[in-house]
Amino acid sequence: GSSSASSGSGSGSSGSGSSHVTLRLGFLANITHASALVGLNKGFFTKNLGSGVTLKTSVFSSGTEETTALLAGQLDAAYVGPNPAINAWQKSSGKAIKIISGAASGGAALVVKSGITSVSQLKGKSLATPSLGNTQDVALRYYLKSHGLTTTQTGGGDVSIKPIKPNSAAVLQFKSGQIDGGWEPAPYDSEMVADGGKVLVNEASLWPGGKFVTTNLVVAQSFLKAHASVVSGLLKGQIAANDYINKNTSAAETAANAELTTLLGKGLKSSALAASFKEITFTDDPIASSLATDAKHAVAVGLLQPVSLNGIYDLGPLNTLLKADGQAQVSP
Amino acid sequence: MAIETPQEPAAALAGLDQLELAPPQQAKRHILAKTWAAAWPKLLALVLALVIWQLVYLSGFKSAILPGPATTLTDLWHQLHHAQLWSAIGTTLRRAVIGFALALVIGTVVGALVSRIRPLRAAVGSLITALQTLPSIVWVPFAIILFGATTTAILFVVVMTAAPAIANGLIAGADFLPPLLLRAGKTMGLRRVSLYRHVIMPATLPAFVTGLKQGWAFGWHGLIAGEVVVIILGQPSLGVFLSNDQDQADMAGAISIILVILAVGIAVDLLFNLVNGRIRRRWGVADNSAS
Amino acid sequence: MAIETPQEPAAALAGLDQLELAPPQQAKRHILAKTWAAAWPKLLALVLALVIWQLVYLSGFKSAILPGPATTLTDLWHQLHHAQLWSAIGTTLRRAVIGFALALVIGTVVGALVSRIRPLRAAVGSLITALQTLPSIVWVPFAIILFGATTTAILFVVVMTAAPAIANGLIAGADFLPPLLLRAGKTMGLRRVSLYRHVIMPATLPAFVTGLKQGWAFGWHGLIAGEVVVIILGQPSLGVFLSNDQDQADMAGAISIILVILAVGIAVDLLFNLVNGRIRRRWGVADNSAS
Amino acid sequence: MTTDPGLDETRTGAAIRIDEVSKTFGRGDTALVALDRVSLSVAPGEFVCLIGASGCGKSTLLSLVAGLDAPSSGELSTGGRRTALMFQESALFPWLTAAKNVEMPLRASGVPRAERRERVAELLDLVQLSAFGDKRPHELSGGMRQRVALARALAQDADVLLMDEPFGALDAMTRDLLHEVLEGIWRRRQLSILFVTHEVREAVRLGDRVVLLSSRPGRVIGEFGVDFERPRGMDSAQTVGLAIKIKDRLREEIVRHGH
Amino acid sequence: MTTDPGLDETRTGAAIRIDEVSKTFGRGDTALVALDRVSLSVAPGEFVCLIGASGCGKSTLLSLVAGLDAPSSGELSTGGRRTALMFQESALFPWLTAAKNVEMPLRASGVPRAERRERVAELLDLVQLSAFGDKRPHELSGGMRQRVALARALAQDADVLLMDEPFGALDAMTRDLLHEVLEGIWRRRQLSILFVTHEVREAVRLGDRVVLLSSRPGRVIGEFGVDFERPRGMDSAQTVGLAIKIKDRLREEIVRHGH
Ligand SMILES: Nc1ncnc2c1ncn2[C@@H]1O[C@H](COP(=O)(O)OP(=O)(O)OP(=O)(O)O)[C@@H](O)[C@H]1O
Ligand SMILES: Nc1ncnc2c1ncn2[C@@H]1O[C@H](COP(=O)(O)OP(=O)(O)OP(=O)(O)O)[C@@H](O)[C@H]1O
Ligand SMILES: [Mg+2]
Ligand SMILES: [Mg+2]
Repeated sequence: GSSSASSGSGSGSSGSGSSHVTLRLGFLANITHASALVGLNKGFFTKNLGSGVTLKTSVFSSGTEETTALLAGQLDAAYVGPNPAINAWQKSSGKAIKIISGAASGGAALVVKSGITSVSQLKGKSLATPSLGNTQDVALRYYLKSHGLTTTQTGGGDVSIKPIKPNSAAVLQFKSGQIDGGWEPAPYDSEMVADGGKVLVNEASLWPGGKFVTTNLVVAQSFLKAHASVVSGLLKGQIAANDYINKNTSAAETAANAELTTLLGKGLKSSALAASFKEITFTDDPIASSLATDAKHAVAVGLLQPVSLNGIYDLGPLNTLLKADGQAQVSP
Repeated sequence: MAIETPQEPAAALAGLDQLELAPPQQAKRHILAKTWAAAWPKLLALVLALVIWQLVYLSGFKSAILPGPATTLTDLWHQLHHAQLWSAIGTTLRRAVIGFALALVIGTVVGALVSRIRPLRAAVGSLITALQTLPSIVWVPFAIILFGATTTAILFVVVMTAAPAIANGLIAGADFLPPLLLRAGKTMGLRRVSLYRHVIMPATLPAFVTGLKQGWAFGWHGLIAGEVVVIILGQPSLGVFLSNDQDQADMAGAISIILVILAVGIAVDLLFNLVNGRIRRRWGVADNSAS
Repeated sequence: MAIETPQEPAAALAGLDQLELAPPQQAKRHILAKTWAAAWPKLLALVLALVIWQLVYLSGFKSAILPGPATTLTDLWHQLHHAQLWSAIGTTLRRAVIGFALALVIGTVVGALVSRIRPLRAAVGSLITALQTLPSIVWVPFAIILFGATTTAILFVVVMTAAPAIANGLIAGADFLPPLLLRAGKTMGLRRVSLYRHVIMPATLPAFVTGLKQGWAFGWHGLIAGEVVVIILGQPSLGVFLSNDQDQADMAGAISIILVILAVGIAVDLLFNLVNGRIRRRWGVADNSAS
Repeated sequence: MTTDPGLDETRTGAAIRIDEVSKTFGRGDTALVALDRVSLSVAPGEFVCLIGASGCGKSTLLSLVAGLDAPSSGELSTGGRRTALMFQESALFPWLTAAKNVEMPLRASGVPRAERRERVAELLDLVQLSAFGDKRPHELSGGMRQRVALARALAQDADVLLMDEPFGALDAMTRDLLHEVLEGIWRRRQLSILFVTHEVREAVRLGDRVVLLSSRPGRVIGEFGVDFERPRGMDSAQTVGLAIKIKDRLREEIVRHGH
Repeated sequence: MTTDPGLDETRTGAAIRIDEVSKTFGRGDTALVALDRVSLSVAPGEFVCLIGASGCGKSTLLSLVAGLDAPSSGELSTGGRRTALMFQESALFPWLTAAKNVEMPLRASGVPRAERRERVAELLDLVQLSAFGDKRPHELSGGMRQRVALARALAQDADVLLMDEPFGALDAMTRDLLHEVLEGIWRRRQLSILFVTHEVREAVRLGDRVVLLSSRPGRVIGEFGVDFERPRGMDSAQTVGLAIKIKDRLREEIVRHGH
């Protein structure tokens, strides 16, 4: 842990004219947010933000709480999944946040009991997802729908979907035979495999190029307006972190786990750690198309009101930096 | 053995204790007034709460995330017109009642034993409070391991959270039993079970009812925690609704469910109050709350 | 105004009330015996629990998921040798104590007002119980909205879960206040605040302490729920440990943390028992629990 | 606080005025008339004893006078005088020691700590319980509790003292002693006392006047002035003589009432 | 249950035997010797009255005899007889009506319901409270509560009756009546009674023997046989005469003890 300033409750979003800015960054304590973990552990953020900025991190256990904090003005920037990002966008009618970068892609699979070998065998089975309307939940429902299997939000239909929290409870229920499988993110999918499950669908296989967004970096619009340079510093840190992860994977694993250990008191088991890093790709590309598709799917399965995502991205700062860095630019 | 009364002095004294009954008064006249007296503060509180809420909303405080009363109540109104919500309320209430009934039996037996058997008290007395501090999610994995994803698992969580509170209520009551009453019971030849039934139990009734109330509240913690994890097909429940709404950051929906839970809680408390009021009238402590 | 005593009869009567003191007895002799009396049932219970656990484990019941005592205690032993765990216990306990202290103040004030002001009681009395039934996770979003991901947010959750229980304890006590004592206080010229301070408060102390115990337990529910959601950097806490272990399906670890929470709960209950025992001795109800 | 032992000029008329007071408990079928148009007044500085059968409404009357309960009809007044009530049960606070119980009314009227301590010691001495100041009520005998309650009532420095069978649980000797104590205080403080007792000789021993109440519903059915000199003895011929007269009168009333 | 009113052959000797009994409350500095080597025995069918100053240990002695407390030293026995105790405070169960309070000992000894109802009605009638059977203790006056407690104690059908100031809160008339009632039952049931009172004339009125206890610590300091004929009057010359003798003796003791 290299960056925490617990002083004051920080209202950096207003800037309030002082030269000193506090940036309140939220993320989740899991490997899909490894960009944040490594960035903090290796000091990429503090270095790039400079001495004029105090970085204050808030760690949550679920994206919903992050959305809540963002909308309540308690966070300036946050690593969030696609769903919380869409939620925050929709709830504030496009006024609260902007996605300024991607962070991670991939890392989810449908794992089922070993006897099940085809989609059609799922009929009458019960499957877990992390929570109603989250990315995996939508993916599963849409996948079943496109294979002609019906589901309902209350667990009815051809396939019974049970949103089970926490994810570990789903693993436990799978292990003790209460459910037949689940569409779970890393490392829980690998844990279910370790408990005798088998990957029926790797989510990556459903997406063009095997890429779909798992983690975004969003900022509060007010903060972006007031402190563009700080946001740019944050992005620099994140690019550096992802770079580091991709170039020194095993060192990054160690760093991420070290950061998790400070946060949670105990890191991941090495098997889970390795599996997660293997499944997840860390990229600054927000894979905008997958977000739109994701939203469309959610609307299709009735878990989202139709929403226009026009303007949810502000990738200008990222592209400026990528260009300067000699990397490929990304498109919304 | 019949007891004979000396006749003369009794007759002379009869007038001494002659009961004079007042003419039956306008007995039921007050029923409307009473209902009104109980209702208006609640209504006033409700209106006040709504007004404050609306003012907060209008002030724009956290309005990106905090819905106003209009939005929320509309949401609630719509949900109330769906069979879904009613079915969820039904399911959750049924589980609450069954779980509570089980906890009642277990908590009462445990509380009775622990409060009366000294070594048992020393052994597990403190454990009961410690069990109460365990967050309800702790029980969920055990419930799943023991009972799978079944209603029984949910009930298990309810019992594990509610029973210690009920037992503790009983123990607390027994601790402050007036010793004179206990001695009176003993000189009458009441022993063990009959002493418990005829003296200790009724004497601790007030504390016991308080314990029941706490047990009910604790049970709900367990119930919702259980319902979120153990989802049973075709049985929508308030726990699932709440967690779904929270997951989707649907604050209006979540607050609607919270209001439903509060309404149930208030209804149950009114029920407890009926019992409590009855006990208080019996004990002659009904007029205490007046200043 | 001094009161003069008639001298002669008093002198004649002095012997009547002469206090005879017994020779100082072997006063402290019993301290070891007492400790032993308190300790052996606990030890026995512990040993019994371990033996049963081991037997269950040996029977192979769900042994894929349920660890045996050896595994678990080794895990616990290792954790106890890490500064991490101690720091987590420290953090969580500090939050518990601060949150509880806040809840104590708020709960007492609310309880005092609600128990004494009749319309207020009618208005929000039932709401207090209803608030208790709200699962602790309900408060988490509100905590985050109001306070962000801060310790204050966690404390908010603790207060919201603990305070209603404390208020309810006070209300329950006031409900069963012996009316004679209230009247005695009133004839003495005690009014409102002084009546509360000198009569109602001490008379309801037993119920109040019970309420505190329940509040403490409820507070832990809120505390763990809050700690799980709002993780504060550099402050490992029992809630985070517990949820992390559960997330990683590390049952041995989770049970270790549960044992730690139980140990804290037992320690705190023993503290409550000290207070309770003192009150009981004062009130002269100390010997009730003997059969 | 009137420390002047003389009559306060602003207070005219009776110290206690009870005017056609009725009290009914309950409603409807189970209603019970405890007092029926009772009228009685106690002059300032007067010592009035109240006698009546068990359950005739004496305690009820005292609690009406003390303002702890409202009459169903009629009027009561103590002309704004400070009123102390000693209950039939000792009504001590179980969580306080004997000394602290006696101290409570002093705290209520804001007497400073040092003076309080002194007064408490005096009062406990007065009721012969100096050695028991630090005992709690459950460690005292019935009679001791009653004496603590007496000390507590005296601690109130009231002008009007209402006493409900204050010496019922005391042995003859202690009772005799406390009669003298009470008489002394009554004289010095110019108290107005309404004193309930079942012991007719005690009423004659202490009272300026003895008032008889009929049994349920309570009504005033007779009054006896006691005009012989104080201090009187409980067993003196005069006392016993009047007591027998009063008893006869009571018996007569009861028999008539019963038919 | 011995329904035969005659003496049970298997029970020989005293109905109550108190042998060198001491009782100390507390320990160390605050220890208090309540009873000091008290010896006393009550023969089967005997009516013994106990008199002593306030706080001298009478209630303590009764609760030792009833087995509610253990003596610090010495021995007590009632030879396995059924013992009923009427407490100094009425000790009624506040959650039960008067009738149900009286019924409780009958339930405890398994009397069938129909008989219970009948017995309760009789007992309430005996204490003149037939009309108050369905009232709860807080709705009764002090004297009424005491009478309910008396009825409850009589409901126990015990062989040994321990009574702690049972008539302290009653007016003279009711008390006279209940004296007769108690005397009648005592005779018919051949009860052994240990009766605590502060009223010396009451002790003489009822007792076969009057035992005097010294003040703290309680010791037996005197005994008076009462051999004149029953029924005796409270105000009869014989009664008053012996009472004065006993009082003098008491006063003497106290003065000596006090120096
Ligand atoms: N709270 C109450 N509710 C109903 N009835 C009551 C209440 N208090 C008193 N009574 C009734 O009023 C009557 C008078 O009671 P009160 O206590 O005044 O009698 P008392 O004259 O003091 O008798 P005692 O000499 O036995 O103390 C009794 O019949 C009693 O039952
Ligand atoms: N539980 C107790 N703890 C300590 N001291 C006690 C306890 N019970 C009684 N005592 C003391 O024992 C002594 C005798 O008390 P007891 O009640 O037997 O007196 P008593 O003769 O019944 O007096 P009274 O006539 O006033 O009722 C008293 O000094 C009292 O303070
Ligand atoms: Mg009375
Ligand atoms: Mg006594």
